[in-house]
Amino acid sequence: MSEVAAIDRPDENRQEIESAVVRFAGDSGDGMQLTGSQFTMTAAISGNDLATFPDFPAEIRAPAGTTFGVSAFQINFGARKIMTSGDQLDVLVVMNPAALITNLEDVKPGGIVIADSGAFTDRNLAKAGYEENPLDNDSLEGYRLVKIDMSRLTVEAVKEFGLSNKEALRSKNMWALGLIYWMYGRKREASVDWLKSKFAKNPEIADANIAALNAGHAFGETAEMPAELGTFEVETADISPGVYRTITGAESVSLGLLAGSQLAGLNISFCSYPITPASALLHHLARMKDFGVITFQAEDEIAAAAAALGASYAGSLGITSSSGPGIALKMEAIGLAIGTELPMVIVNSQRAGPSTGLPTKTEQSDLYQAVFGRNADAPMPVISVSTPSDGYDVAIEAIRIATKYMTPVMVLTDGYITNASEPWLIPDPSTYDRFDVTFRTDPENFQPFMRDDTTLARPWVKPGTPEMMHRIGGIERSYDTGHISYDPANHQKMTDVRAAKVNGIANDIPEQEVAVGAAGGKLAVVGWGSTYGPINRAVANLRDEGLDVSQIHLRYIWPLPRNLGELLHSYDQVLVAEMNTGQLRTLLRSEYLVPAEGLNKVNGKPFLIAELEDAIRARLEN
Amino acid sequence: MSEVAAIDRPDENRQEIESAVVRFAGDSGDGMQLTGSQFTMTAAISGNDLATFPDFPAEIRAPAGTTFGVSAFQINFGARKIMTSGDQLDVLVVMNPAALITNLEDVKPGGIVIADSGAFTDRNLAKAGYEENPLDNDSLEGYRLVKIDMSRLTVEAVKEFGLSNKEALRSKNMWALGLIYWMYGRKREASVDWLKSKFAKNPEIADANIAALNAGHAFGETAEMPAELGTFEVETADISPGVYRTITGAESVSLGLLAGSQLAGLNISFCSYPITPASALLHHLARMKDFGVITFQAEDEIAAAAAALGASYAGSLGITSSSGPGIALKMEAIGLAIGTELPMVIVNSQRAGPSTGLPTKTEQSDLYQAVFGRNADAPMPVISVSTPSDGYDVAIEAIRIATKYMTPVMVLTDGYITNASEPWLIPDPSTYDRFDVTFRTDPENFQPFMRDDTTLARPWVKPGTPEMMHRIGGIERSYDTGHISYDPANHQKMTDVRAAKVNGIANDIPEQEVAVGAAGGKLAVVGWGSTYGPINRAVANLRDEGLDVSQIHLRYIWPLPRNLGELLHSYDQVLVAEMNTGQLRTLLRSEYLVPAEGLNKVNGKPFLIAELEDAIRARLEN
Amino acid sequence: MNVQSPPEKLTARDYATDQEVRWCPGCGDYAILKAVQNTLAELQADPKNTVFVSGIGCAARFPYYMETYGFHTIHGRSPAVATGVKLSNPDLDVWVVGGDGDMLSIGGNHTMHAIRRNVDVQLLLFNNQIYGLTKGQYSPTSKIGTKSPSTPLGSIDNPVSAAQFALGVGGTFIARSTDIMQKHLSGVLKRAHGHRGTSFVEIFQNCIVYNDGVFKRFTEKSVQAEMQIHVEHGQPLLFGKDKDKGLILNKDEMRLEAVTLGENGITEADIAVHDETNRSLATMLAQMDPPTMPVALGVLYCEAAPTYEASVHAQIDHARKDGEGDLAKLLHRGQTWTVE
Amino acid sequence: MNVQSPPEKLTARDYATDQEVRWCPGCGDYAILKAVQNTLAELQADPKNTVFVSGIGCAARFPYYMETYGFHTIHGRSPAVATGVKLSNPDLDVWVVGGDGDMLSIGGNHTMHAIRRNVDVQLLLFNNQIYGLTKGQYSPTSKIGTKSPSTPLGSIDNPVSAAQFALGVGGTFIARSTDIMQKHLSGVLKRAHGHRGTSFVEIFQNCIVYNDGVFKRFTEKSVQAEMQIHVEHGQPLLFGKDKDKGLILNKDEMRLEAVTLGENGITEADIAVHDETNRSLATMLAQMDPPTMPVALGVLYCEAAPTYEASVHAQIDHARKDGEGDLAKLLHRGQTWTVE
Ligand SMILES: Cc1ncc(C[n+]2csc(CCOP(=O)(O)OP(=O)(O)O)c2C)c(N)n1
Ligand SMILES: Cc1ncc(C[n+]2csc(CCOP(=O)(O)OP(=O)(O)O)c2C)c(N)n1
Ligand code: SF4
Ligand code: SF4
Ligand SMILES: [Mg+2]
Ligand SMILES: [Mg+2]
Repeated sequence: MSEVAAIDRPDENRQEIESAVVRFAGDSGDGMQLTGSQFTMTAAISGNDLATFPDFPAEIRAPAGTTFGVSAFQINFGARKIMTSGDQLDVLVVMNPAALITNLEDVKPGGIVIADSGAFTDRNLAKAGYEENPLDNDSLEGYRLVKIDMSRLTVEAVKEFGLSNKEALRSKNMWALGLIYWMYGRKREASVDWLKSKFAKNPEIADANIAALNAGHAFGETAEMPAELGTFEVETADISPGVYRTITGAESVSLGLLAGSQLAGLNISFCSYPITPASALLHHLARMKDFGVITFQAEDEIAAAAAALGASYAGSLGITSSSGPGIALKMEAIGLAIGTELPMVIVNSQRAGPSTGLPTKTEQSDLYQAVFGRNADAPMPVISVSTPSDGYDVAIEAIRIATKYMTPVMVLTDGYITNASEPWLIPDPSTYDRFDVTFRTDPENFQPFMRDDTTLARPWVKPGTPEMMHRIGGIERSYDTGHISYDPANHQKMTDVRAAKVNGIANDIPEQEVAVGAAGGKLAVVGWGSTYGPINRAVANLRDEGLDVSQIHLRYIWPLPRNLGELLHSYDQVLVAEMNTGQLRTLLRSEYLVPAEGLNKVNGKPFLIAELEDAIRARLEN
Repeated sequence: MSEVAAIDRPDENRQEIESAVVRFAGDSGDGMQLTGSQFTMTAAISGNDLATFPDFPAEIRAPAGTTFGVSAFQINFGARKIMTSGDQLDVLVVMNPAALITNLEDVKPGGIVIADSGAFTDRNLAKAGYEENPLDNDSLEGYRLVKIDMSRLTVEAVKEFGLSNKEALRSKNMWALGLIYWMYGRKREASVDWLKSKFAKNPEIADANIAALNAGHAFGETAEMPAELGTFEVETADISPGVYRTITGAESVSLGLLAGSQLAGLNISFCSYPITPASALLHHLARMKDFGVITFQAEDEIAAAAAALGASYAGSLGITSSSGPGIALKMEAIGLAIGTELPMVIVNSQRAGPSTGLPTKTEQSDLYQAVFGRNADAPMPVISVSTPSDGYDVAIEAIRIATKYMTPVMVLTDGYITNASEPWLIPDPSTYDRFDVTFRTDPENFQPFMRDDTTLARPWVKPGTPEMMHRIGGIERSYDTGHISYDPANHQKMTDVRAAKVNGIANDIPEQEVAVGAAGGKLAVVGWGSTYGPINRAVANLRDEGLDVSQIHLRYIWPLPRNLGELLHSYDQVLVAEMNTGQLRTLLRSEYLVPAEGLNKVNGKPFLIAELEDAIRARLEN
Repeated sequence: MNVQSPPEKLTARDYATDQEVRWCPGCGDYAILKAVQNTLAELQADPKNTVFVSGIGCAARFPYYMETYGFHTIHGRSPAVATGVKLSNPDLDVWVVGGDGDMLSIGGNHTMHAIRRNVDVQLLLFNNQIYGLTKGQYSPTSKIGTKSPSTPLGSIDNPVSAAQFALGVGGTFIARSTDIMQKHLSGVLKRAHGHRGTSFVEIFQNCIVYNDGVFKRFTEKSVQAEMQIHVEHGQPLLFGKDKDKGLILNKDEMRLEAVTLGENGITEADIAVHDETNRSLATMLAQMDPPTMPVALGVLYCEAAPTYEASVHAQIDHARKDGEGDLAKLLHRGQTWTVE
Repeated sequence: MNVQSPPEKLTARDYATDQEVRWCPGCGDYAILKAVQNTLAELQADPKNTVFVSGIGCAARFPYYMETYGFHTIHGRSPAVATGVKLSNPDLDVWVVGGDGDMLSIGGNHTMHAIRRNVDVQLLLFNNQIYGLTKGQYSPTSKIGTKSPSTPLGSIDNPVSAAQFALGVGGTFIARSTDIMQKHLSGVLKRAHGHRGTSFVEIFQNCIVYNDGVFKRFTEKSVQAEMQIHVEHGQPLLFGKDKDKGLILNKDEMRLEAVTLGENGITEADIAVHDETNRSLATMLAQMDPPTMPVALGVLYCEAAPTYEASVHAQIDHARKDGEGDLAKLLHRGQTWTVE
C-alpha cells in the first residue's frame, strides 16, 4: 500500500450527494462495458435514477494499449431525475495510460481520478504518447488522483484459482467495480449473482471475478484510503413504482416496432443492410422470430427498402432501417412508397457526416434529408425519438400513422440514443389502444386510389384477395382508378392530395406542449430528438434560478403540431438547439416566420448542460 | 376545292400582327417536329424573335392515330422580344382527329384550326374517341375552321415521282408547312435547301417533299382560301446584330460544359446513365470526342457519379447528369465529393415526380433535393438555368465554381428547357475570361486539406505528381493533413469550414438584379429556372398597364446572392412563382424571414402568361 | 377494375386487362405477352394469387396488361421488391418482368442476389440488347460496335451473357427462348413456373424501333434450324434441319464442338447428351453463339434446391414451435427491478 | 506526408505510410498488406503512379497504409470510382481493394460491370466471408448456417462464389490465393499486375474476430497439400503432398474428378492439363470445394483482350485524327443566320 496514504474512514461519514457521474475507461479488452452495466444495474436496484452512455472505439479490435482502442462507459446516477449521462465526471477510473490521456479532459476540476498504476508501464505510456508517467509528475495536480496497482492486487486476489497471469488480469475490472461499490456504499449481490450465471460453465472464472470484486470492495473498506477520496451516499430518487429495466434506444425502437405491429394486427418484414449504428435494430429484431418477425439482410440499402415495400404491398408491414448514407441510398424506393401510397416505416439512426463521416459518433443532421431529401414534391411524415426509452412509443406511433394514412413514415433516432440507456418502467402492452388494419376485400365499387374522406388514405388490398386484381406503379396515377395518367390536371390534383393527406396528419397528433415552463415568455428553447435531456435539465436549472425560459421539445417534425406557430410566437426569443448546423431552425423559420436563432453543435457529442445554460443566460442577460 | 370557299386575297392585304403562336400537331409518324423546326428556322431568318416547344408522346412509337401517339411542335414568333412559346394558339394545324382532340383546348377563342380532312376517316375518328366527325358538326363553332384534304392534295402533288401512296403521304407535313409559309408570307428557300441536303441520297424524296411544300404554298396563293383565314405579316424584331442559331437547353448546357472545361484547361469525363429528359446531354457530349470529351454510360446512376468523382480525383473534370429519381441515387456519391472536396458538376434535368412520375413532363421540384437532399450537413452550391440558351453560361459558371472552390456544384435545368429552343446570338469563345486550374505540384509544406485563405478551397493534386502521394476519403478528415480524425473539435471545425466555404461563394457571384421593374415597390415576383420567360412577359405587360410589380429572377439558388434579403424586404409583397409546391419559397422565408407567398403549379406545363397576370393583379388589386 | 367472378375455365383473354397495350407496333413484347397469357391459361393459374412485378422499361410495362395483381416499381429494383413480396406472402405466384437494362444494368445486383438466394419467382428477362424506353441507348447486352445515341461511334464494352451470369451466381433454373417461338416459349415458361426457386428465363426480344433484327442470325426462318439447338434433358444435343448435326465434348480442349453426323466417323453415340443438372455443361451451352455454334435454347440448367422464403419461414416456424412469443414477457427479459 | 525523393531501389518499407495500422491483432489483412508491399517492391512500382482505391470495410482501410496515392471511397462503389480514374488517366496503375460485402453485396453490380468492361485495374477481393467492420454480420459469401448477429439461427442464403461470378460475367483474369501464403500470393499479384484488363483476385482472408478459422478446411498446415491444388498454365493438375493426386475430366458426366496416380490404372497422362485460356475449365476449377475436392488456387483464367479505357481513348484519338475540335466551329454547326 505504499502508493496510498493510510487514513481510516468509518462508513458513517459518507457524504450525501444528489448525483454523481462516473466513467470507467480502459482498453477494449478490459471489459469496461460490462463493468459499466453492472454499476448501472446496481444503481438502479438501489433506487437511483440514471442515464448511461457507452463509448466504443471506432476500430473493431485495436491493438492493446492504444488510444484508439480505448473503450469507456459513463453513468450519471442520482437521487433526483437524471436527464443526461452527465457533463463532467466526478470520478474517472482508468485502466491504462491511453484511457487517461483520452478521457482526462472530461473530469471536472478537482474530480477524482483512479488509475491502475500497474498498467502505467513504459510500453503502455509510450503507446499512449506520454513521455513521462503522468502519475508521477505534477500534471494531474488539479485532480484528486488515486493510484492503485489494481493489476497486482487483482492477481493476488485471484491467485488461489490457478489462473494464468493473463487470465487473472481479466478480472481487474471487477476489482475496480468493487472499489467503486464501496465508494458509493453499494451492495455487491446483484453482480455476484450475475457473474455466477454468466460464467455458469466456468465456475473458476466466476469465482475469480467475485474474488476480485470483493477484494476491491474490501480494499476500500478495510485498507487505508487516501484523504482525497471520499465515500458517498446517493439517496434513492423519487421514482414511480413499478417494474423497471434499463433500455437502450435500439431496444426501445425494436420493441416498439414489434408492439406496434401487434396493435395493427400485422406481421413485420424488417429489411435492412448493416450499418453502424443502425445495425443494432436488425440484430434485435432477428431474435424475435418467435413473434413471426421476418428479418432480411438485403444486398444493399435500396434493396432493403424495395423489399420492405414489396412486403407492404403483399400485406405485411415493411420496415427498413439505416443510418444517414444508407438512408440516402433508399430515397428512390421511398419515393415509390410515397407515390404508390403504401405504408412503410423507415428508421434512420443518424450519425455524423457528410459521407461516411464519423460512423460511431452522434449527430442530428438528417432532418433535411428526412423532410426534403427526395426528388420532386414528395411529402412524408417524420417523427423523432427523444430519449432511449422513448423509441417504444415513437415506433408504435410511426406504425399507427403509416397504416392509417397509407404512407411511409420516417423515424429519426441517433447514435447517442441508440447506445445510451435509461431505466424504463415496463409498460403493459395490453393497455395500449389497438389500431387494427382493415384490408379492403369488397370488390364493389373498388378503385385502388379511391380515398377515405377523412384521412385521404387509399385502401390497402392484399394480393390474393378475390376479384380485386389491380395494378399500381410509380408513374403518376389517375385519381381513383390508379391507372397511368399523363393528364396535367390529374397530376396537379394528385400532388395536392398527397400534400393534403400528409398535412392532415397534424389534426391527428397532439398539440405541442411546453415541456418545462409556460406558454409565452422571454425565451423558448426548442429541440427535438436526443437533445431532450440536456435541454430539459438546463432549462429546469435556470428556471430554478428564476430565469424566464421554457423548453419546447418536438416529437413530430413533419407535419408540425398545429399549434406550434402560435406557441412559438408567444415568446420574445426562440432558440433552436440542435446537433447540426440549423436544420429544424430552417423549418421553423420558413413555416412560421419566427426569428428563431440556433445553438448548434456538431462535434459528435451530446450537448452539455453547461453549454446550454451559458447560451440561455447569454440570451436572457443581453 | 369543294371544301373551301373561293376568295381571292391579294398579298398586299396582309394583316400586320406583332406575334403569332402556331402549333403543328399530328401523329408521331407525321413529321411534326421537322415541320416545326423548319418553320422556326425560317421565322428566325426572317428576323423574328421566337421561342419553341416540342411535345413528344410518352410512348416510343404508339400505334398510328391514337391520342397517346400525338406529337406536336409549337412556335411563338414575333416582331418583339418573345419570352415564351405562347399561352394560347393563334393557329393549330392538325393532321388527324387524335391531334385535334388533344390540342383543341389550347386554341384561343376564335383561333384558326386547319385540319387535314382527308385523315378524318371513320377509323381515325374512332381511335381518337370521336363519335361523329367534328369537322362536320358544329362542335368547332367557336373557331375559324379550315378543312383541307391535305392528304389527297399531297398525293396529287407528288404523283409524278412515282411514290407509293404511303410514301407520298409522308410529304403532307411539307404541304402543310407550305400553306403556313404562305399565310405568314415566308420564303421557302431555306427549307428547300434543307430538304435537298437532308435527302441528298434520295433525290426523288427530296423532290417530292419540295413539290408538296410548293403545292401547299401555291394552294394558299393561287387557290381560293376561305374568308376566315387571313394572311399575316410579322415584322422583323429588334434583334442585336450577329450570327444566330436556335438552341435547346440540352444543347446549351452541353456546349457550355465543353466551353467551361476549355476555360478551365481541363478534359471532361462525362459519366451518366440514360434517363428522360437528361439523356440528351449524354447524346450531345458523346458526339464531342474530337474535343477529347470522354463519355461513359455507367451501369447505374451512383456508378456514374462515382466514376465522375474518380475522374475528378484523377485530374480531369468529372460531370454527371440525370433527372430527379436518378439524382436521388447519386446522393451518397455526391456526399463523398463534398467530404473529399473534389470538383464535380451534377446536372439535374428536372421532371415531374415523385417516383417515376411523369418522365416527359416538366417540373421544378428538385430544389429541395438539390439544396437539402443528402445525409448530414452537406452544403453544395446550386445554380439554375433560366432559358434554353442560358445553359451555356450557367454550365461555364458551374465549372468555374466547382474548380475554384473544390466542390461539387449542382445545375438545375428542367424538361421544358431541355427540349425548348430559342434563337441564340452565337458567342465568341475567345471573349470569355479563362479560369485555368492550377494543380498543386509543389511538395513543400503540402497538406491535402490545407486551404486557400480566400476561397477556403483545398489544393487539387493529380495522382502521378511526384512526391505528393497522399490519401483522402469519406471518413472525417483532419484539418490540413486529411488523415482520418475522430477528434470532436476537428469535426466541428471541418463542418464549419465546409459551410463557410460554400457560403463564401456569395462574395464571388453578382448581386441580385431586378430583371424587370425597380428595387422596392408593391410586389416582387420571384422566380428561378424556366419560369423566366412567362414571368418576364407578365410583369412587363402589367408594368405597361401601370401596375407596380417587378421581376426578380434567380440564377444562384445556393448560396443566395448576398443582397437578396435586403432586396426582397424592399417590397410590400413577395410572390414566388414556381412549378412545384413552394420550394424556393421555403428557402427565402427561412433565410430572410420574408413573408413570401407562393404561386405554384405542378401540372407538367410551364406557366401561362395569363395565369401570372391574373395572380399579380389579384395581389395588387386587393 | 375487373370484378366479375372468373368462369370455370379461364382462357388467355381472361388474363388480359382492359388497358390499351402501348408498345410500338411490331414490338416483340406483344408476342411474349401473348405467350404468357396462353401459358397462364394452360396452367389455369389463379389470377388473384398471381402477381407481376416489374421495374421500368418497355418490357416493364407488362403488369398493366395482365389481369392479375401487378406492381410496376422503379428501375432495376423489381427483384428486390419481389423478394419482399415472397417473404411476406410465400403463397403468391410471382413473376418478375424486366429488360436487359432493368435487370442487368441498374438492377444487376438485385438480379444476382435474388438468383443466389433462390427466391421462388419467375424472372423473365426480355433481352432486346437495347434501352427501348429511353430511346435506344446501348445496353450491357449490346454487342460490341452497337451504334446508339450514347455510342455514336459504336459501343466498346464487352456484353454480358445473361445466362452465363445467372449460372455464375448459382442460379438453379436457367432457360432461354425467343419472342417469336410461341410454343417453345410457352413450354419454357411452364417449366419455369414448375420450378421451385428463381427461374431465370432469358427471352430474346426484337425491338423493332431501335435494334431491329439483332437476333436475325439465329431467329430468321432460313437459319433457325442450323443456328438454334433446342436442348432437352436426357436427349442428345442434336440440331440442324435433319437433326444431322450435334455437339460433342472435345475432352482435351474441354470445349463443345459442333459436328455433322456421318462426317469423320461421327455417330449419334458420340453426341453429348443434355444433362440439365450439370452446371459445367450448361455453362458451355450458354457460351455458344452463331455463326460458329448454334444458340442453345430451352432449359439449360435446372436443379432442385430449397427456396429462400421457405427456409426463412421454416426458421420462424422452428422458433415458434414452443408457442408464439409473448410481448409482455419479452419486455421483462433480462435484469429487472421493482420500485415500490 | 512523405516528401523525400525515392531512393534508387525501393524496398517494401517504402510503400508503407507512417499511419498506424489499425486492424485487429492477428487479422489476415496484415499479411496481405505485407504481400502487396513486397510485390510492389519486387515490381519496383512507381509510387507516384500507383493508386489504391477502396470502398468501406476493414479491408477497405488498405489505402491508408500504402505510400502511394489513395482514395477511400464509399461502400461498394470503388470499382466505379476506379473506372473513372482509369478513364481520366489510363497511365495510372490502379489497385482496387475491398471485402466480400463491399464488392459482392452492395458493390456487386459495379464489380460485375468493371469486370465485363475489362477496365485495367487489379481488383483485390479480401474474402473473409463476413462483415468485419460492422461487427460480424454474415456476408454473401458466408456458408449456409453461419451464425451472426443478423442470423442468430444461422444463415440460409446460398453463398455466391466470387470466382464463378467473375467468370460468369466475362472476367479476363481470375485468380485466387490466401492471406497466409506470402509467396503464392505475391506470385498471383504479379500476374494480376501484368495482365491488361480487370485482374480479379480473390484472397481468402481470415477474420480472427468474427469468422476465425473459416478456411481451415484448406488452409491449415495439416490439410494444405491435400486440400489445395495450385494450378499453373500448361502444367498437369496435380496435388497432394507427393503430387500423387490429380484431376481428370470425366467426359460423360462433364465433371472434374479427383484421382490418385497409380490407382485404377491412372497415370500422369490421364491428368488434365491446366489451360488458363479455357473458361469452361476455369469454371469447373472454381466450383471445387473441400472435402470432396481441393480448392483451386493460382491463376484460374487469363485471356488477352482490349481494355476498356484503351478502347475509349482509341475512339477519341480516332475522332481527333483530323485535328482537335474547334469550339467556335461547333457553336456554328447546323443552320445559322445573320442579323445585320
Ligand atoms: C432510376 C432510373 N434511372 C433511369 C431511368 C430511365 N430508364 C427507364 S427504362 C430504362 C432502360 C430501358 O431498357 P431495358 O431495361 O432494356 O428495357 P426495354 O425498354 O428495352 O424493354 C432507363 C435507363 C429510370 N426510369 N429510373
Ligand atoms: C452505404 C453504406 N452502407 C453500409 C455501410 C456499413 N458497412 C461498412 S463496411 C460494411 C461491410 C464490411 O464487410 P466487408 O466488405 O466484407 O469488409 P470487411 O470488413 O469484412 O473487410 C458495411 C455493411 C456503409 N459504410 N455505407
Ligand atoms: S422501343 Fe423497342 S422494345 Fe420498346 S416498345 Fe418499341 S419496339 Fe418494343
Ligand atoms: S474485424 Fe476481422 S477483418 Fe476486421 S480487422 Fe478485425 S480481424 Fe480483420
Ligand atoms: Mg432492353
Ligand atoms: Mg468481409
